[in-house]
Parts: sequence; C-alpha cells; structure tokens
Amino acid sequence: MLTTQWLYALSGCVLIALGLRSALLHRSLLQRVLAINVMGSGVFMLLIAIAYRGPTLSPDPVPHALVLTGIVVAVSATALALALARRLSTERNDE
Amino acid sequence: MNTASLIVFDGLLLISIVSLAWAALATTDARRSVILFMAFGLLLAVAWARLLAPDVALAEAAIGAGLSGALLLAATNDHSRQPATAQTETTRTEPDRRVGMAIQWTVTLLCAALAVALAWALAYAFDSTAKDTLARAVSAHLDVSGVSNPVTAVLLNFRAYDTLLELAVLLTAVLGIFALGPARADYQEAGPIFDGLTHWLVPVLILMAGYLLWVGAHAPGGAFQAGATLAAAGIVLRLAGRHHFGLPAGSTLRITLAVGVGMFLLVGLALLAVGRPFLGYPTAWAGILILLIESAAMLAIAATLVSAFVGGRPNPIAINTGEKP
Amino acid sequence: MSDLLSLSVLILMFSLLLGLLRILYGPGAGDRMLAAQLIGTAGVGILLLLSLILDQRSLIDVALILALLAAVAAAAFTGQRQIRHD
Amino acid sequence: MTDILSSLLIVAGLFFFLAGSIGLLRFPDLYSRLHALTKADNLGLGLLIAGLAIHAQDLFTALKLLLIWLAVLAASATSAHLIARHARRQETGP
Repeated sequence: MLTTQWLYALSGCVLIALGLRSALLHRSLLQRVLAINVMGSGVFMLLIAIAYRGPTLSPDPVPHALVLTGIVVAVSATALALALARRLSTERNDE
Repeated sequence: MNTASLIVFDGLLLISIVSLAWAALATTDARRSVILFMAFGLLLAVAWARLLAPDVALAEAAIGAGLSGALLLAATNDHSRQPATAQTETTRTEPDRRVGMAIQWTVTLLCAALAVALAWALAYAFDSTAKDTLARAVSAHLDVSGVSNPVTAVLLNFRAYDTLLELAVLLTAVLGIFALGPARADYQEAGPIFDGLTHWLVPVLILMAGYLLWVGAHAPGGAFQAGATLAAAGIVLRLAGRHHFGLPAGSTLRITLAVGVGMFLLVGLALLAVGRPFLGYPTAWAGILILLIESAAMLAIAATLVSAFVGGRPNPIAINTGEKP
Repeated sequence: MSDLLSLSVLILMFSLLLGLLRILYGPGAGDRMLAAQLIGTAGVGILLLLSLILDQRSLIDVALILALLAAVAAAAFTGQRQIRHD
Repeated sequence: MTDILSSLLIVAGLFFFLAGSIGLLRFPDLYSRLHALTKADNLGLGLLIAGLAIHAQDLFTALKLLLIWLAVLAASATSAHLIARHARRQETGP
C-alpha cells in the first residue's frame, strides 16, 4: 500500500463526505448539483487511487475506463438537472 | 529526493483540491461557486495525470475544466436574469434555529462518519486480497482486442455492452433536455477579438478531435475525449454568437444524436447475422470495427454535449432562417 | 536535471497556491476569473513538467487541451445573450 | 551544454511565473492585476516551454509544445480583454 495511494484515496473520502453534506443541506438547486458533482469526483478519485500501482508499474485500466465513462455521464446528468431546474424556476415565475 | 518532492507535490495538490471543493460548496453566490468548481476540475485533471491516468486526464481537461464550466456559467446567467429567485432568508424564531443547527450538525457528523467508514473499508480491502485479476485479464487478451491502448480495449471491446448502454444514457439525457423546453436565447455576436480567436481555434479543435480519435487505438485518447473536444469547437462557435453553426439543424441533428447507439447496434446485429456473438468482433476485423463505432460515438457525444450547452429544444426560427453551414 | 524538474514542479505548485488565495478571497467575480486563468496556465506548466518527470508523453496532449480551452471559460463568463422578441 | 541552456530557460520561466502570481496577489485592483498576470505569466510559460522543447524527442512534440504556447498566449490575451470589458460594463452600467 503506497503513500501516494493513501493520500489520494483519503482525499476522495473527504470529497465524498463534503459533497454529500452540501447536497443534503443546501437550498439552491444549482449548488446541490455542484455538490453531487463533487461527490462524484470523490468516487472517481477513490477509483483512480485504487488503480494506481506506483511509478514503475502501469495502472489497472478497468477503473480508468469506468471513470472515463463516469465523467461523460456526470456532465450529461448535470445538464439534465440544470434543464430541470430552469423549467422549475420558469413554472414558479408563471404562477 | 524525487519521491519525497513528489509526495510534497501530492500534498499541496490535494490541499488545493479539497479547499476549492469546500469553498465552492460553502458560498451562496452561484457565479462564485461555479468559478471555484471550474478551478477544481482543472486541478482534478492534474491529479489524474499524476496518477498515470492520462486517458481520464484528457477527458477531465476537456469536460471538467472546459465544458461543464461553460454549461454551469450559462445556467447561472439565466438565474441572474430573474431576480425573483433570490431566496429571502426569513427571520426565524429561536427554537426553529436551534432545530436547524441540530440538523446541520447531525448531517455533518453522519457525513464525517461515512468518510471514516469508507477509509476503514479501503484499508481492509487493500490489505486482504490479491487484486489485479482484472488487470491481468486485460493485458492477457490485449493482442486480440484490435487496439493496444488497454483503456480503449476495455471500453470498446471487453466491456462494449457497458459503453453501448452509456451512449443510450447520453441519448436519454439529451431527449430529456429537449422535452423540458426551448433553448436559451442565443449569444450576441462576439467582438472582433474573440471572433478572431474562433477563426483559428475552431479548426484546431476539430483537428485535435480527429487526432485523439485516431491515436486512441494505441495511446491515450478515444471517442470520449475526441467527442468532448469536438463539442468544445461547437460551444466556441455558439459563444461567438454564430448560432447557425456548431450544431446541425433539424433531422440531421436528431440523426447525429442517435448515430452512436445506432452504429453500435448495427455492428452488433451484423456480427449476429454472420454467426458471431453480439459485439464479439473477429480479431482481424476488431480494429476497423472499433474505429467505425468510435467515429460514430464521437459525433453523437459531441452533438449531445453541444445540445446540453444550448440547454433545450433548438429554436425552430433559427433553423428556418439559417443558411446551411 | 531530474532534481531541477521536481523542484520546478514544486515552485509552479506554489505559484498556483498563490493564485488559489486570490480565487478564494476575490473580491470581484472578475478577479476570481483572472485567478482561474492563472491556475490554468500553471496547470499547463505542471502537466508539461510531469510529462518529463513521470515519462508520460501523452500528458502533453492533456496540456494542449487545457491550453485550447482556456479562453472558453472567460467567454462563457462574459458572454451576453440576445434579448428575445417573443 | 543543452542541459545548462534548458535549465536556465526553465529557471527564468519559473521566475516570471512567481512574479505573475505575486502581482496577482499584491496589486491593488483588477486592471493592474490583469497586467501582472498576462504579461508575466505568458512569458513564464513561454520560457518554460522553450526550456522543455530542447528536450523534445522529435519534431512533432516540439511543434505541439509551440502550439500550446501559442494557444495560451491567444487565450490569455482574449480573456484579459473580455474580463476587462466585462468589468468596465459592470462599472458604467449596460
């Protein structure tokens, strides 16, 4: 177990906790979306840290592939959430 | 010397990342938190590069540091035009506030407990088993996959089903965005300086997308990174106020959005027809079939991301008056 | 040479941390945007140095993508929308 | 010989990087910060890239490095202009 791996994995845990806390406590929808994105980045960091094998060995490609698709899915889910938030605010303004 | 200074580097980088995330989530000003979030994405790209994940770093550089920032800034713009949404913090009574504080502290403590539990699970997982079985399986079969970049091999060959489903998820997301309403207003035409930048930036981005698609077979790169880079070209055109460009119009747009899933299914069914398993490429053909699917996926991903940036059903007026690009 | 490179990457990281202070304390949104630009440029420099230190040539492509997209955020930040007539 | 030249270029580049970020931190208002950042930062990256290009294994890599510098130069000039104009609009009103 490498020091580098631990540093990044622990930071991933911190990011997950930070994101979850804000997603639960924030009022503004935009910031909840950001919070969930931070949480996702924490999960990505855990996965990439697990894949790391030190400076000489090549890392495990499977988590890399997972994170790569995760990033693209996260951005499209974010866009969908923002479109939902926009529709919600126009509905509220019409009332 | 070298390893010690790299550990110091890791420490500084991670402190920056965590404090940017904390600051982005602590402020109530939407534009401020988006700017902080963009810087967060940028440093994540550096972190992935540091952990020898260049494929992921490429995607994060294009999406985390570029596209999602533009997307979120566009969203804050349409909030700031409607001042009514500013939530007035009503004066709360003392017991209410105490309940609020109690909830805040409970949630904070539970989240901290989650972080500790995750760390404990990690320590346990790292210690107990011999891992690597998947990594070994990938490297053992790499020479029959048609490509030599292991990440591309996983995405487009070994786990091609997952990638097909992922493209379906993207398609669903963009259909949801279209269903929720019309696009945001177009940007005003840019001044001469930004316009001058787009004149060479857009061709370079398109070229770069092609390069990443081609290089993905044997080096970091591939359909996702190429699609994100191509989408950046479209978003730059939109930002410059050229709303007839950057995205095909009408039925061409709908076909482009579906072409990734379509090509995947077509290849899968064609393989079934010649008696192979669904998406089980013959080794001799694997390279060319993967390139075919990746080209289609690149176009679909780019169109999806630009549509996401535009933020809704494309404006029909703009389609009719627009000259064919 | 490799000592110089690892020292350089630390100095660039320090320079990035200075930019981080500006992005955290603002005061205006424009100041934060500027600081984000500095962090981007420093990030490009760090990636180029890391590509030599870690012997990963593809990190140059990552730096190139960051460099090409550096103006996109500023344009999205300052872009003004047309006023709709419907 | 090339090692010494490249080290000198890298060190000079780092100096401008630091000068730029200290300027960003210490200068009193947005417009002077713009100045500090765009001048020093790009010169810093330019020198750094020149130092690294000496080590480039082939011409393609060297050209990519040059393209990175040109892209950062153009992006930083453009965004400095955009941010300054935006700040000015905020001050004078639309």
